[in-house]
Amino acid sequence: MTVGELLILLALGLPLFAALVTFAVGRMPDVRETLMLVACIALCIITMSIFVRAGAGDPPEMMIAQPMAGLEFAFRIEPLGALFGVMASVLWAINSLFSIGYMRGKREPSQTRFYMCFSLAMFGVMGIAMAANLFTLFVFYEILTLATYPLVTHKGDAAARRAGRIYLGTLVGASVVLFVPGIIGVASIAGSTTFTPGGLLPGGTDPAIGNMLLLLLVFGAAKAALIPLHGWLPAAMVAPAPVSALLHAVAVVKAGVFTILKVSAYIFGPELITALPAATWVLWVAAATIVIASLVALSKDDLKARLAWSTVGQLAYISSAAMLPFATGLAAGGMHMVVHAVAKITLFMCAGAIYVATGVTRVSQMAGAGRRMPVVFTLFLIASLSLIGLPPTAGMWSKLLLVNASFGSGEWATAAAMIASSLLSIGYLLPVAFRALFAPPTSLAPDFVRPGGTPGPALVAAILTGIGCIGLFTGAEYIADYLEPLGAITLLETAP
Amino acid sequence: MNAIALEASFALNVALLLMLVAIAAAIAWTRSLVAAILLMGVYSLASAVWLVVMDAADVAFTEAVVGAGVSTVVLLGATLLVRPGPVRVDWRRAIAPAVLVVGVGALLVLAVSGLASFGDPSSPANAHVGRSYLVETPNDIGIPNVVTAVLASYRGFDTLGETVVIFAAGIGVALMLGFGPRSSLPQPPVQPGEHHVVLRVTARLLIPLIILFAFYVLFHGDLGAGGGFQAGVILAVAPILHALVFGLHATTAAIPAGFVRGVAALGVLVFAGVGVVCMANGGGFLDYDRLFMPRVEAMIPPGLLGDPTHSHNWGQHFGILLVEVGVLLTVSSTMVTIFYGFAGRATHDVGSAR
Amino acid sequence: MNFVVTHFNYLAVIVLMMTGLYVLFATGNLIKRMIGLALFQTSTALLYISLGKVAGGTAAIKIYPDSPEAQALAAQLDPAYVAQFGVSGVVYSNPLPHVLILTAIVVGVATLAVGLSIAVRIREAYGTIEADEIEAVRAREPGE
Amino acid sequence: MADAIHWIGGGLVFAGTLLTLLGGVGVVRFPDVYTRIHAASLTDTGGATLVLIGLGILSGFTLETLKLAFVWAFVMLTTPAAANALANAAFSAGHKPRIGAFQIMKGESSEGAGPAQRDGGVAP
Amino acid sequence: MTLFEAIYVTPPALTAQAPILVVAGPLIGASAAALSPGARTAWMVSVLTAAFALWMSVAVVTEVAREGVVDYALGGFAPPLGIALRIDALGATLALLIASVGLLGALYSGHALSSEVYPGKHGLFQAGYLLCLAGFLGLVFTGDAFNAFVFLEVSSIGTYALVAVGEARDRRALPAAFNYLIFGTVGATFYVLGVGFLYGATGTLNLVDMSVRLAALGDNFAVQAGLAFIVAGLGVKAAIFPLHGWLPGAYAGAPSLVSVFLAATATKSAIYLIVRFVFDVFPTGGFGQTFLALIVAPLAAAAAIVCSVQAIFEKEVRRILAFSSVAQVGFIMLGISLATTGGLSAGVFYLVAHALMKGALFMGVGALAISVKARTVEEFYGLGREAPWSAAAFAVGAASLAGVPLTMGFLAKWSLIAGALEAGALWVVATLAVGSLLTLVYVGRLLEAMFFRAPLPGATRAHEAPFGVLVPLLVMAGLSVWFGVDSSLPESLSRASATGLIGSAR
Repeated sequence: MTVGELLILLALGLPLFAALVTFAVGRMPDVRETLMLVACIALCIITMSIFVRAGAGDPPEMMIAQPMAGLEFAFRIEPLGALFGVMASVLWAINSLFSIGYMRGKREPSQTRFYMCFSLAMFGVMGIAMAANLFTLFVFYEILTLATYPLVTHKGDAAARRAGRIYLGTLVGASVVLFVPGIIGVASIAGSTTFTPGGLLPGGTDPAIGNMLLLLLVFGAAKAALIPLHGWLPAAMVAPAPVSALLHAVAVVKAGVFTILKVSAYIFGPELITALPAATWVLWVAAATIVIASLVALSKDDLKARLAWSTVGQLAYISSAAMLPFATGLAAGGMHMVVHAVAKITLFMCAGAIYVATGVTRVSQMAGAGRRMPVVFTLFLIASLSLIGLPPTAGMWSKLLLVNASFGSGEWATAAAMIASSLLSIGYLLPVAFRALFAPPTSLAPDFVRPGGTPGPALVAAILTGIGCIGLFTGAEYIADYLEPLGAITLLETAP
Repeated sequence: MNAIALEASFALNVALLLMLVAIAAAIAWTRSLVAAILLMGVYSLASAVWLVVMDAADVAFTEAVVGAGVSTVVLLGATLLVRPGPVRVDWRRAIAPAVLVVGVGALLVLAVSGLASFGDPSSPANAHVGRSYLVETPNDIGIPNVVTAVLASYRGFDTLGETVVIFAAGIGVALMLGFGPRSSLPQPPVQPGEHHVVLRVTARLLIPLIILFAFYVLFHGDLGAGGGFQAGVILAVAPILHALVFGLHATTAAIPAGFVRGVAALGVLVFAGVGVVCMANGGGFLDYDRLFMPRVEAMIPPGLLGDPTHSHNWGQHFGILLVEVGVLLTVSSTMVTIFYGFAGRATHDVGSAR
Repeated sequence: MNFVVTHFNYLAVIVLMMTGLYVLFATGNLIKRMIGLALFQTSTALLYISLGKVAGGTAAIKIYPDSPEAQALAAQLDPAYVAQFGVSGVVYSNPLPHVLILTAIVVGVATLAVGLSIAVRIREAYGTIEADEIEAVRAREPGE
Repeated sequence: MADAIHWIGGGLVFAGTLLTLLGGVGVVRFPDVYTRIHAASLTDTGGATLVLIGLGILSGFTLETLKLAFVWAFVMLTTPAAANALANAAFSAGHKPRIGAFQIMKGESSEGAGPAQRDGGVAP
Repeated sequence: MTLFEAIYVTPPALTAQAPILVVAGPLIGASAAALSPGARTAWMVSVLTAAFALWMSVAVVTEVAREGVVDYALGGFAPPLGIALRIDALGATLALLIASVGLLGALYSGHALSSEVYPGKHGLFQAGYLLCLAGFLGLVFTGDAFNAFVFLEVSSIGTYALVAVGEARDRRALPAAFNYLIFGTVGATFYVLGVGFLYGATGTLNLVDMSVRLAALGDNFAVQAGLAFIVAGLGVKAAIFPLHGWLPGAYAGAPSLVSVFLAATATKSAIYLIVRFVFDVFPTGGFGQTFLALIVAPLAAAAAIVCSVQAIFEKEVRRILAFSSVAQVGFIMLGISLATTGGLSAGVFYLVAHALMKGALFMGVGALAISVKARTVEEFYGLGREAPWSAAAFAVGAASLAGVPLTMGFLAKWSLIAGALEAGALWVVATLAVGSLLTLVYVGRLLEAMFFRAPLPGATRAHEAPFGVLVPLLVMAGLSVWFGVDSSLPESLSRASATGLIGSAR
């Protein structure tokens, strides 16, 4: 067994191991959580080494089984996947830290099942990141869906079960009715589903079929929450904050957009995307999604709901990036995926921290809360800036590249939508932090419901990601270069 | 097609068919179950006559024995058990079937328009395989009754299946009616039929004759109409008659139900066993030419069957006889099992003569 | 019209079969249904037999050409016909359908016996053999 | 000669069938069970006898004749016995004859009426 | 086929006779079982016979793999005079399937029967079971149209009684069995009618001979109506959509062993015969396939949708599974009616997959029903915790039914949709997609009930099924997974069947 295979097995095995351990020692919370953190750290190391190897040009590969001709169950790392893997594992580690604080702080029931599903979800994510073909990706994609279902329904009350039904119904339904036929269509045209640089489908594919397949696959990946398949995302807000963080930053939605990026880059390839009118249709849908989502977010008073809708918008950025015939779009999309992940997880952890500390969920009640917990709201401010795309945060670069790419490819509508939504996001994000931090002290400021305010681990986690938001501002160039193999053209040439 | 030959038989054929149609209409019409059942018996008898006109002697025999005999008895037994009222007729529920029937009938008429006309000797059905049976039988089998030859040798596998079907029916009836609370009959309070002196005398006289006749039919099978199946049913009549006259209790005492079931299984074993023996001697399944080992075959003096050129017919003869015996065993015992099942369910008064 | 004559047997058999089918589906009485079924099956047998009839033929039991009955039979037919369709001087009907129908009849009686035994058990379990009443009883049961 | 045999035999067969037909009419038309049984059984035996003799004459003296004789014996044995059983059953089921007066022992008049009535209801 | 050469050793003399032994073995075994004194003996006889049948059918499969088509003339008479067995790849595949399910069922019956059937009946019950086995095996092996009818009846008449025996557990088995008998017999009689017309038009009953003469015959009302009657008659047995009325009651009422065996084999063998007539007997591209495409395909599509919906609204677990069976038959027929190599092989593959998954599901229900008489979905609440192993096997079967990746069901749906895409039949793809979605809904209901719900208050606590029941159950479920990870064996078999049938164009 080569080193690469060993790495892959470890990357897959560690989350499973974590799940088993959690199940085994569920009785003893301390042991359970220590072991989980250990697994997280180890996973981070593994993914990073994979990242390095992939960058160095000998990507690990592994072939598990071949159920049918043209249907392999195999793994192969490429830059985007490696990046996704690192991002997911690191954020998972941080998120675990946060959730430990959160769950203990809120004394949530049945934490063992919670952590188990958490680890299983991470197993799914690792599989998605390293999948060598559409089939393998699909398998782990569904594992992820099923593993996160109990997390969404964690509360167990009627509302939670209803949300869970929407969640499962939308995701599974979309993948059965749209995604699977899409995969099979690809397989029956190309004879396999392997991700191949430059596009698996032959250039001469009949446009009609190409359009159909593209639409099937893009909308089949309902985790990307393009309108009209976005309904599950706000509904899933009933879940506790760490779950929301996982869903919206690390695992689920990112898996969706990641799938779309992979499909665009490795199944269709820039040329075919350029040729297909369906790409433009998707772009329009994405643009509409961006604007609509931002407007809705503006109208929401519940903080988590607001964040959720902003996520819908931000995901649409990445989806449209994947559809930009201009190959840099892919790089930009990959980069925005990471940046948004970091920023959004910070926001959610802040929201969770606020909730644990004060029990407040509505924006209108947070006026002046910043006096009591300045750190949290400062972090919130930083993350907001990153999301809006202002220096000195990483968001700036990714948005710049995105707008740039869409201009460069003459997609004015997309560009306009992005700019507009950035302005709108100023409107729905900044006031939260400002009102909390700089509002005059009033008697309305919420009190701590929990002695000691924010639990320590949660705070630490938030700080880490907050630093990440700024740190990526400097590291952006590196990421962009790392992702370069995706597109044919380098950053410098993209200037209009 | 030959005018003189056809007319007489054709007129008879038409008359009998019209008669059958009339009887069928009566069956559909009547409200009384018993009437319907007896009409079924009449229908079977009439169709048996028609079958004779159609040169299907064996089938006529079987139809008479089964349709008019066994079916009627079983139907009456069941009716006795369920004690139904008059059949209710509801016009609303009769419409859909009528439509269905008309549709299927139209399709059938369309279908028969594709068939050769009746009695045509050069029609595919009569020209191809059917004729070659007539031609080949003297060589391959060497018995006069071609129907028996085809039944027991050429298509012996079908007959094995048929035997198994009967066996399965026996199993089914035994599973349904052979067990449970009322399966064991109490001794009837009064000796049944003690005021039926005439019947008992007649029965004593008849039962041996019936058995004798059954074996006559069995052994006569390859010369004329008859064979294991008909013989089996006839043989089964003996115990049934005994039970009707002397009471089921006496009969089960003489021939226990378990024993009868065993015999049914035995019959299948005999039939299949013949096939296995043929395989053991290097032939195919049911290949009677290999029924005997070559050594035994060699011992048979040539010409013993009149025809020195086909000494292997010896094997055919014995094979056919043995499988017919197997059929006889299974059929007769299954018929008795069925009778036991229905009669055993009933209260004692079935035992008395009716 | 000629068709009606040449195919009279088939048409009559169709009428019989359809009568059986009608009886089977039109009544709710289980025993009457079994009667209809038996009628249907028997009539199907008649179709086969009609297929196997050969004009001027006799039962497929070998008789020597020089025996008196063979002579009597041959006397009614013209020699050319006998020569063409006869086997060694005698015209026989087709034995194959007879064999098939022997089997079919047996299957029919087997079905009849099993069906009636089930009907008896139904009577014992439900107290009726009318389909709609059974349905009524079932409708009252849990899990339906 | 052959013609004579043909005519005599045919005539006998025809007479037999006629007798059986009459029996059938009697079964439908006669008032009560006993007379119906009477008509059926008597004409059956008689008709069968005539038909069988006729057939025997037609077939000439061969093996067929022997078989026919056996059939005749069988009919002669069974039909009256069946008629007897039927009458017996009807009687024990309490059917009162409409024609001719004779006493029924008290107490036997009504037992197990059901099945016997069905037997009586057979005639269409 | 390497797998078989590896595991399989049979003296050549036996190999030569294997085809008939596959059929005759169970017949003899049935008589032996009927003769055997006690329940245990009968069970042993049943197991041994089934094992022998499986052994022989493996021999046949290897033979077919070597020679393509195996012919066996019975009674030493060459067809069309004599009856001949003719085993093509499809027949061999089904024989293998039926024999394996038969063996697992026989093993399973050891404990399962005792809770459902009065002990005194075991001997006869096993005999009936073996007769059904023999009937189905004969049905897929015979090369003679009328002989097929005989075996159809052998299996059916056994089945009616076996279903009715379920009245010990649930008296509704009786009317269900009666319905089944009526429908089944009408179907069989229609089949005989059809065969009669084909015989009247061709003068032969041997299928090969018949196909030759049909090709020469051209269009003829008798032939076409004959095929219509044959397909309609067999369609009753195969539970093709409007003719499926008998199925839910029968599956729901029968003893679990019988449900397992029927669900896995009965409809399948009927489908086999339909395929045999349409593609093998009738000239390729001729009336047969037109009939299939114009009449059967729409009905199958309707079944896939309508019956799935019925399953969703059904309360009883067994009836849910039964309705799903009808819907799945619709899927299979959709694949077959594409009349392309891809579609046909996909249909066959789906057929095998469905047999295995439904077998596992019904076995699972039976295993759970041993300890707790659970019937409705509510009564299944929480069984996942109380009987983990049975529930796990059930879940595997359900997953395969829903088409979860890495189960055989997924590959089946995959190849079916791929075949439809090849044939360019997009409406079939749409139907399959919607049908699968509906399937997910009721499967999800079952799994949620078993694993995510707490038992009803006052419900009897279930406990794990006995070992003798668990082993065949787990094997059956394991097969679904094994073939889901490495489908080379069923894939090659179904591929071979399809090429054999489409290729056998005369």
